[in-house]
Amino acid sequence: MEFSARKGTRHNSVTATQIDKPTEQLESVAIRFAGDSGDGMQLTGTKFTDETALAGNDLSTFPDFPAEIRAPAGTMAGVSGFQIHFSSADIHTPADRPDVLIAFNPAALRANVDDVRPGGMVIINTDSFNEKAQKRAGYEGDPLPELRDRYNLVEIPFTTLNRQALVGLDLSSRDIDRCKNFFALGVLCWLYGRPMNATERWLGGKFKGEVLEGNVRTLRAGHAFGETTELFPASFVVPPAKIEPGTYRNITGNQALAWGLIAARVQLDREVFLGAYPITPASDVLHEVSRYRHFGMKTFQAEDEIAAVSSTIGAAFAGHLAVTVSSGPGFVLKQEALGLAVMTELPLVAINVQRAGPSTGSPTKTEQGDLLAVLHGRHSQSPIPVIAASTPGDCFHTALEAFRMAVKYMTPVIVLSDGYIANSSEPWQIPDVDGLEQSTIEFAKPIDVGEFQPYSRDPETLARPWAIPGTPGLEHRIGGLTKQDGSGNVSYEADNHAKMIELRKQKIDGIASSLPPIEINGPDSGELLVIGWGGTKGSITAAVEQARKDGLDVSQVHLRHLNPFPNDLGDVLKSFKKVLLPELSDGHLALLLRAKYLVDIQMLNKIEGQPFKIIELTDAITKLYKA
Amino acid sequence: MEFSARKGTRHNSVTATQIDKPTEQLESVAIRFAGDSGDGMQLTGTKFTDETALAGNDLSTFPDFPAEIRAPAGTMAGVSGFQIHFSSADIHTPADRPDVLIAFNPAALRANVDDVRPGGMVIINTDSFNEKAQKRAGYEGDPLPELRDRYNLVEIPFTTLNRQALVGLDLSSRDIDRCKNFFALGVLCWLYGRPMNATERWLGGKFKGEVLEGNVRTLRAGHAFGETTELFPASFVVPPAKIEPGTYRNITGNQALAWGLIAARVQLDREVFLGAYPITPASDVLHEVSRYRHFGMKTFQAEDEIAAVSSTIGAAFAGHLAVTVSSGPGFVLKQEALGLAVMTELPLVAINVQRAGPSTGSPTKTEQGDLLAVLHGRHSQSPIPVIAASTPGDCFHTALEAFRMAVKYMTPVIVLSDGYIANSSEPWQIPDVDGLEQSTIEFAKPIDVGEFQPYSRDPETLARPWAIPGTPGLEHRIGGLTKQDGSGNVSYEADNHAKMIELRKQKIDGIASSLPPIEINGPDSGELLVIGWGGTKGSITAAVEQARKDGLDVSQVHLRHLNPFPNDLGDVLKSFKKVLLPELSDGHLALLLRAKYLVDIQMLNKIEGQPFKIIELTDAITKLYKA
Amino acid sequence: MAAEPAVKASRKDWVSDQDVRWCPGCGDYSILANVQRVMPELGVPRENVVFVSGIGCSSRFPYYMNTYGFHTIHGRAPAFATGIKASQPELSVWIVTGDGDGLSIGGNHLLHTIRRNINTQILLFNNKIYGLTKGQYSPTSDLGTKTKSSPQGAIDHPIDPISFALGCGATFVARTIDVDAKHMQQVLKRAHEHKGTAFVEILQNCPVFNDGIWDELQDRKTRAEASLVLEHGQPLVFGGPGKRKGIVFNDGIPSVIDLADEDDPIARGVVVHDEKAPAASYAGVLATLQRPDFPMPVGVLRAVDKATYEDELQKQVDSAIDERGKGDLKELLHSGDTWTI
Amino acid sequence: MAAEPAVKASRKDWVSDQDVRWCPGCGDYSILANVQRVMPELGVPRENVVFVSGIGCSSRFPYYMNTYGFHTIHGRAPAFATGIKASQPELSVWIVTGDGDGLSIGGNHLLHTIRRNINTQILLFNNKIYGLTKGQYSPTSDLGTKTKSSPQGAIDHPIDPISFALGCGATFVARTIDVDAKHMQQVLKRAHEHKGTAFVEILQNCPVFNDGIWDELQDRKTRAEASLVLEHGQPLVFGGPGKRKGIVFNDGIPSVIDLADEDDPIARGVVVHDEKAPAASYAGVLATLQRPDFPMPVGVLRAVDKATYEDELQKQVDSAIDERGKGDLKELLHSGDTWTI
Ligand SMILES: Cc1ncc(C[n+]2csc(CCOP(=O)(O)OP(=O)(O)O)c2C)c(N)n1
Ligand SMILES: Cc1ncc(C[n+]2csc(CCOP(=O)(O)OP(=O)(O)O)c2C)c(N)n1
Ligand code: SF4
Ligand code: SF4
Ligand SMILES: [Mg+2]
Ligand SMILES: [Mg+2]
Repeated sequence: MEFSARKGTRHNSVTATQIDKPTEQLESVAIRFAGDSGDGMQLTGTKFTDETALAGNDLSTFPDFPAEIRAPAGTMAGVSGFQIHFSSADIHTPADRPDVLIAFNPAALRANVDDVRPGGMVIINTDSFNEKAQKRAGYEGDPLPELRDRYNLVEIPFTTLNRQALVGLDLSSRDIDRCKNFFALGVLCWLYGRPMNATERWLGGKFKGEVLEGNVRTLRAGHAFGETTELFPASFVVPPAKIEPGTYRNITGNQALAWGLIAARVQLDREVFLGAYPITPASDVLHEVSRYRHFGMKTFQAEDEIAAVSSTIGAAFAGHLAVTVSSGPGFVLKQEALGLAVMTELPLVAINVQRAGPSTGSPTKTEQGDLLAVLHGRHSQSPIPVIAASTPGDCFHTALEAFRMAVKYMTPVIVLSDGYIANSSEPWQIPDVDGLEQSTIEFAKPIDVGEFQPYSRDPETLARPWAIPGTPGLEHRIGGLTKQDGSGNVSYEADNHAKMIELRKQKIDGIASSLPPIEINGPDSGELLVIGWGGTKGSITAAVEQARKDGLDVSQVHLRHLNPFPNDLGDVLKSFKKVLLPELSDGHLALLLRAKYLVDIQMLNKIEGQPFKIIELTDAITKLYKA
Repeated sequence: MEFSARKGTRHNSVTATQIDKPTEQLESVAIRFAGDSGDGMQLTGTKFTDETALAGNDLSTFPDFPAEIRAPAGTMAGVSGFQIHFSSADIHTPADRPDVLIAFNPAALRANVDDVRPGGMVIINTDSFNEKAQKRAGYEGDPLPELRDRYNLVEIPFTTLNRQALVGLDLSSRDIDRCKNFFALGVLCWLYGRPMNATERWLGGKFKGEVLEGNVRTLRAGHAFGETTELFPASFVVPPAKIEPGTYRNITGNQALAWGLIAARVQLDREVFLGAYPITPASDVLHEVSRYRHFGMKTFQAEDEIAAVSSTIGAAFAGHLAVTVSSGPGFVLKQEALGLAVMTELPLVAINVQRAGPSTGSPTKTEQGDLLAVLHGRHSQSPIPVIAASTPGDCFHTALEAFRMAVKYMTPVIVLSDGYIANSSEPWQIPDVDGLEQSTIEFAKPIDVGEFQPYSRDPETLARPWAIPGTPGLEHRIGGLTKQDGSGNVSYEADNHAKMIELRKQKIDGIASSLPPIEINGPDSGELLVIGWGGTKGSITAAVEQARKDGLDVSQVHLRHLNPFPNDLGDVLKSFKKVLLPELSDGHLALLLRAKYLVDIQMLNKIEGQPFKIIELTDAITKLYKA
Repeated sequence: MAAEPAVKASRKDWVSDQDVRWCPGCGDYSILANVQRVMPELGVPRENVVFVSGIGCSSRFPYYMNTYGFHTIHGRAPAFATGIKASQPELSVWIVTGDGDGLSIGGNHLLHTIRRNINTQILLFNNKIYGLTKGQYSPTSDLGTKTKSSPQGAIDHPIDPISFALGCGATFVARTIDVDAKHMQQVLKRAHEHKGTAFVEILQNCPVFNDGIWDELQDRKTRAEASLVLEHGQPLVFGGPGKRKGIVFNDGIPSVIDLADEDDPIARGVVVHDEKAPAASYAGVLATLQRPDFPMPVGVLRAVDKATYEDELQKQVDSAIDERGKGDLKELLHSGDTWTI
Repeated sequence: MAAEPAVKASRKDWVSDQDVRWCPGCGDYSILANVQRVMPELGVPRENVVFVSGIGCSSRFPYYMNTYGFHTIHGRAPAFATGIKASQPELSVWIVTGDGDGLSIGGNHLLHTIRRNINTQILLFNNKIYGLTKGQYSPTSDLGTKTKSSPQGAIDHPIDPISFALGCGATFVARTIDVDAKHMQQVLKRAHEHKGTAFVEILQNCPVFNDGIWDELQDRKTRAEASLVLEHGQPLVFGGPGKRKGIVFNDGIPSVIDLADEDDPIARGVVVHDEKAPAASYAGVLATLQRPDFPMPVGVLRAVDKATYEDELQKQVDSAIDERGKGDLKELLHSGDTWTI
């Protein structure tokens, strides 16, 4: 093999700078890594992301897993993908179409190649392209000849090269083959001038001995291969982005949610109790939080979602910052208990990381289909505030805000995230901890004489007191039966019933007065408003900015507070001739806005388990604009 | 005692006709029976109702129980009430205010007397009016003097009179005192010229020996007392109503639901499986159905609501007419499983007999608060047809229609009832069984060769085949993961995902084309439309007819199909200048109509655990009309 | 008698101002009275006591206790209690549930609370019926029980709460009866002393919907033969003078032998009661003693030590702090790879 | 060996056309193969067989069986199966569940299905982990198990599936292991033969998230000492030649005695296995035999007869028809008081 000699002789002397080849400057690149579930694509993608972040680009990623369970090796069902988009300019999405695809086997190729921008680069692992594998993937015959015409097809025997790089190591051949993704990572790092220090540091922390040596060696070998092979005539440079000054890190939505809960624990100075039952894609929040017992984060893996939320309400009653997290099917099971939290007016946070349904659906895919369920899924009138996070980093602030709101208004608060932002990552400007508001919770004080009134209210917020067990003089009983105003005793009286319903509604509606004015991206009034919520923010922002570049008078509002709506929302909506609302659902927010404001909102609904492509949005904007 | 002698001598010779006293004719009367939970008020009311029905009046009843558990005797919390309204004209409600109140103790008086029409008759059991009992009821001092001014207060020592009537019987004094409600019933029967045959027949079927003798004797004694006492100068006649010819019976909503399920079993010729977990006010459906095993009605009292609905889906898969019944808190627990029924497109009926919430709320009170929850309470897009029953008798037809729809379209169907129609009764014209459509279910046929396609569809209804275990050649697997169109295999493909969501939506929306045109009570267009749904039909009809009598141009539509809406609904709404929508909720249907048709529907929301009073509706109609 | 007034006085402190809403003659009254009598003797201040319940007649209990109380939703009380204990492990938390609430809809939470050994007392009022919803059969109802929902008789084999709890790994299991005030108070005290989940089945009469189911055990005439009063270290003897009987085990299968009044039961092979038997096996055999073939064991069947969930949770918090120091938010946010622009 | 081809040929009939999606080396493969091998021998036509499962790796099972199959929702499979059996009692219904699906979220349905004695086979694949959701500890995980959700080790005391099932009143309880094809097939046949709920715990290795937990029982070297193979009528002996040991019970508490190879175990007091022991007590004691102090019993622990729910339900239908005649709708609607206008 001609490759082996070169690599064999050079792999110890590789550095992070290129010497022999020209570089070409690009504004942005999108790369998709694709392979079998066992090929380590998520890890490869993540490491490339870390290096890219450190190189100062703006970036956005999108991992796209197969179903939760391992599919047979080499089948379409088992393909795992990770896309990263990085740029010297501001970007908002992982890009509609990748410029580069790395396909580790025929199934990965077949599942992804049509997404690649025409003329883009397609890198394949030739070692995995044999007749049997092609058949497994569903190809009839050799797909490569045809692809050579459409794409810049780069054929690299990753498996062979990796084996050669690791000759002499005391590793099983299985362990050796497992390293091949790092060879590919090395190649990519060379191609885009990424440093590899972070990856090597990470490897050093993760592995020891021969395994460490193997991974590092193949990573460097890949880099060297890139530099020397004739397959790549040049390398590329994507200059750092002009980003607001600050300290940044990569973060996924789930990690940010977990850290937001930790921030609540610190900023509100009270221990956190997280009761949860594992479910895709929410489990990682439980995993992440359970690593931080030294912060006073208590996690409880309950026997089911009902126990998860019930324990959470119990913890809230006992005075903890209590939170529960789940995804659609699990969230729905919590609704009865959440009704009790409404009746007993206890503060807690319930997070729903939405996934594609209905029923078990497509658990690893994304959707925004649970908005109506979280708002209206409890029997009777049972209002709960809802806040939706819009980007991975925003999850941090959303979790923190939710807890502040819960405690201030003595109410459960629902946080919506989704599978897309849960697993995607973006560079996140680390907030200045000293600048975060620090507050202390005011529990009801012990009393010596007189009857304690658990349903007395703060005249401004209408919150009732948080009176926790262990406090002398405040002994009282709460429950799900209709409560007497003030005393909280059981009451069956008609007027009181109506009054309590009304009071609870007023309390939640009253939160609107504490919300900031709506931020409008673009002019305050005009031809077309694109309004959205949740994880579609990146795509919508990109599309709106594109449309404005194309000369259209388009503004954008991205709603964060879905219950109550901000007080100025009606006016904002009515300031535009047309309103477009793209949702990854059959139009949940649209229903609410149309009902409340009687505005003829146009819906752009997509329910494919996938986020919006920018082009889908720009097309819809243009069409509606010109209609 | 002056009473004893008379009764003692006459009680064996009582007949059903009055001889000595004048009679006065009335168009309609509303009577409320009220006493302690143990006083037998529900039974007394029911028996009076039966006699009234047999006397040919139109009637409507409203039982109003205390909380589910026995309260201490003599307290306000323990008061149980039963109101009956009967008339020689068409009536639609149990009346806003009773003309007559029978109060068995001070608490019953205090809880009810203010509802009585000014100048109405208030009959009390003087034996229970002592200082202690008045205190228990919360009266400070003797309430009677003041009441004598406001009402026609009739003071009768029921306990004493009953004891005297039963002297000589070999019954414990406790058993004797238990009969006193029948003394009162006898009095009332005399007062309104009701025969007592049905009651005596019923007693004969229920009791034996001394107990039977005691009840019959006191009933007749009460009747004789009425005839002879000077407390009643005259008796009243409410002539029979002009009612559509036919055979009638009394029926409550829950009984009618149960019978509707039995009718489905007979008319569709397939056994019924009812999986349920007891809950107020839905349990009586389970109780009633479980009495009819000889029809092939199988009931399963599950361990919880989740098992109830899951077993129901299992039974549907296995080819039974499967149904589950619950109330709000229990229904909510079923949502995850109902999502699976949507995904697997299996036919079943899920009944929600709504009660007042939120949370445990006021379980014996009524509300229409679950509409949004049954429609939107499942995660993701998970459409299920919803049919709402509007009167007790209508529950029969609704249950039957729901099953026909479920089987025709292969879909779960939700039926909404509420605590008010569940327990109220009305004279119900017994349907002609021979006139009910008889149909046979078409299950998928055995096949010898070829692949069975469980997700192939009927081109017209879009229903998939119902292929039940036991059929050779149709072996197939279903489940909650996203299905491939046609084959039903698991699929993670984006386009297919969207297609299946769309197909299910089209299937449900397509049901609208099979619905009859909307019936409008009144002109087709005009000034004001009052639209409603569910158990408010009686009150709204009464109010609209009242308003028309008062000269207002008001029409009425009462919606039965809440998903999908009838195709002509938008046109109907837009044919009126104003639309009023009274709901016992914070405006669930209003939200849906406003969103879909962008019509500025005016809401009249009442959430007191009580049905609308006619006057509340006429006031709102007049106000909106003149606005 | 002499001490009565003092006890009574302090009992009052535990009585709330709410009207008690059970039917006349309901066994729940006597359970309430006994709990209220025992509480002052436990030495826990009222503010540190929480009663948590589900839904049912029995679950009304918290309203009548002048302590913290949470009347939650049907079947889930143990899960609420778990959250309370995880947050404030030092509270004395009592769970009140019924045979429907605890064993029908709530079976799963009972199972997991018991196996986690959450340090709470679980009082399961067993009236073999759903009282609150007006008399459907329950998971403990006898075969053939006719109720509104089983007009032809119940066909579900009943579950035995004690066997179930033992199958879930219960560390403390006891049985007592509504009418026996002294016995109940003893058992309640023992339950309170136990560190871990103390599961107590309280046999309770529902005069309205299931009257008389426990008569044999209440009736003076039949009581001695129908019940087996357990005492640690004492042989399993019952029946009373002239009808004395004992329980022997043969390869795990229990049987009854007749004893003369003068017999030494131990010499005759009668099993000696051992609450602390290391394996659940012994208590498991005891639990299978059921009417009519055997007397019904009352008292403490099992009381063994095991770590509680909330203690272990707190230990993890403490050891994490020991090892890693108290968490610092700024440090966390800046951990791993960061870059500054 | 001679019979192999014939069996293999018919096994294929039970293999569906779906790609099997488990990780390489997963114990589920061998369970699937054994079930597919046993099915042709049971004499039930494919169309009369239904596999019902919840959610989990294990619960993928129905997709691979060429029968009717229902992959339902998490934890509820037994309730779905109940509806199926109530409707068509003659179907052969197999429930496949995992330690998470069956014992965590689904514990309540397992309890009630078992106590009702619904005539189904419940196969619980116990890998002591949540496989599908990528490796959190489960209710059967050992104390201290470190997983993503228990980075400092699990603190919940594990539940023993067999003890739990017995506590619920199970009429048939057995245990087998993924790697022992012959044993598993025997147990599966016995489960099928049993009329009532047949609860089978299948020890299963998850090489990805919990590798090696059952090694002791699989390993040739340790197997004889680590497991106790149950056979009806045979003494509880294990360990193999030279290391022969037996189990004795003392007042319900089991212990191990050493046996010389020539000893008569029964004479030495070793308990003789009796599947049909009338009280659950005997099997309950057996179930407490746990590693490392005891060998793990494999085989059928209990197999006794009791009425099944669906039979009794059908009997009520039949007897109602006998007594009252087949229901007539017109008659029903006109029953009681009616009046004609
Ligand atoms: C989710 C839900 N389902 C059903 C009910 C109705 N319900 C209330 S109490 C009860 C049974 C109570 O039985 P048990 O626990 O034995 O209590 P008891 O009344 O006998 O003391 C039922 C079915 C409910 N409140 N909530
Ligand atoms: C309502 C709901 N909650 C949570 C989940 C996520 N979930 C799927 S499988 C599973 C655990 C499976 O564990 P086990 O039954 O042991 O199966 P295994 O994968 O180990 O075979 C969980 C928590 C879900 N699908 N539905
Ligand atoms: S129904 Fe039974 S358990 Fe409930 S309060 Fe009445 S007597 Fe007690
Ligand atoms: S995760 Fe474990 S149990 Fe699941 S398929 Fe893989 S090896 Fe099997
Ligand atoms: Mg009970
Ligand atoms: Mg498992």
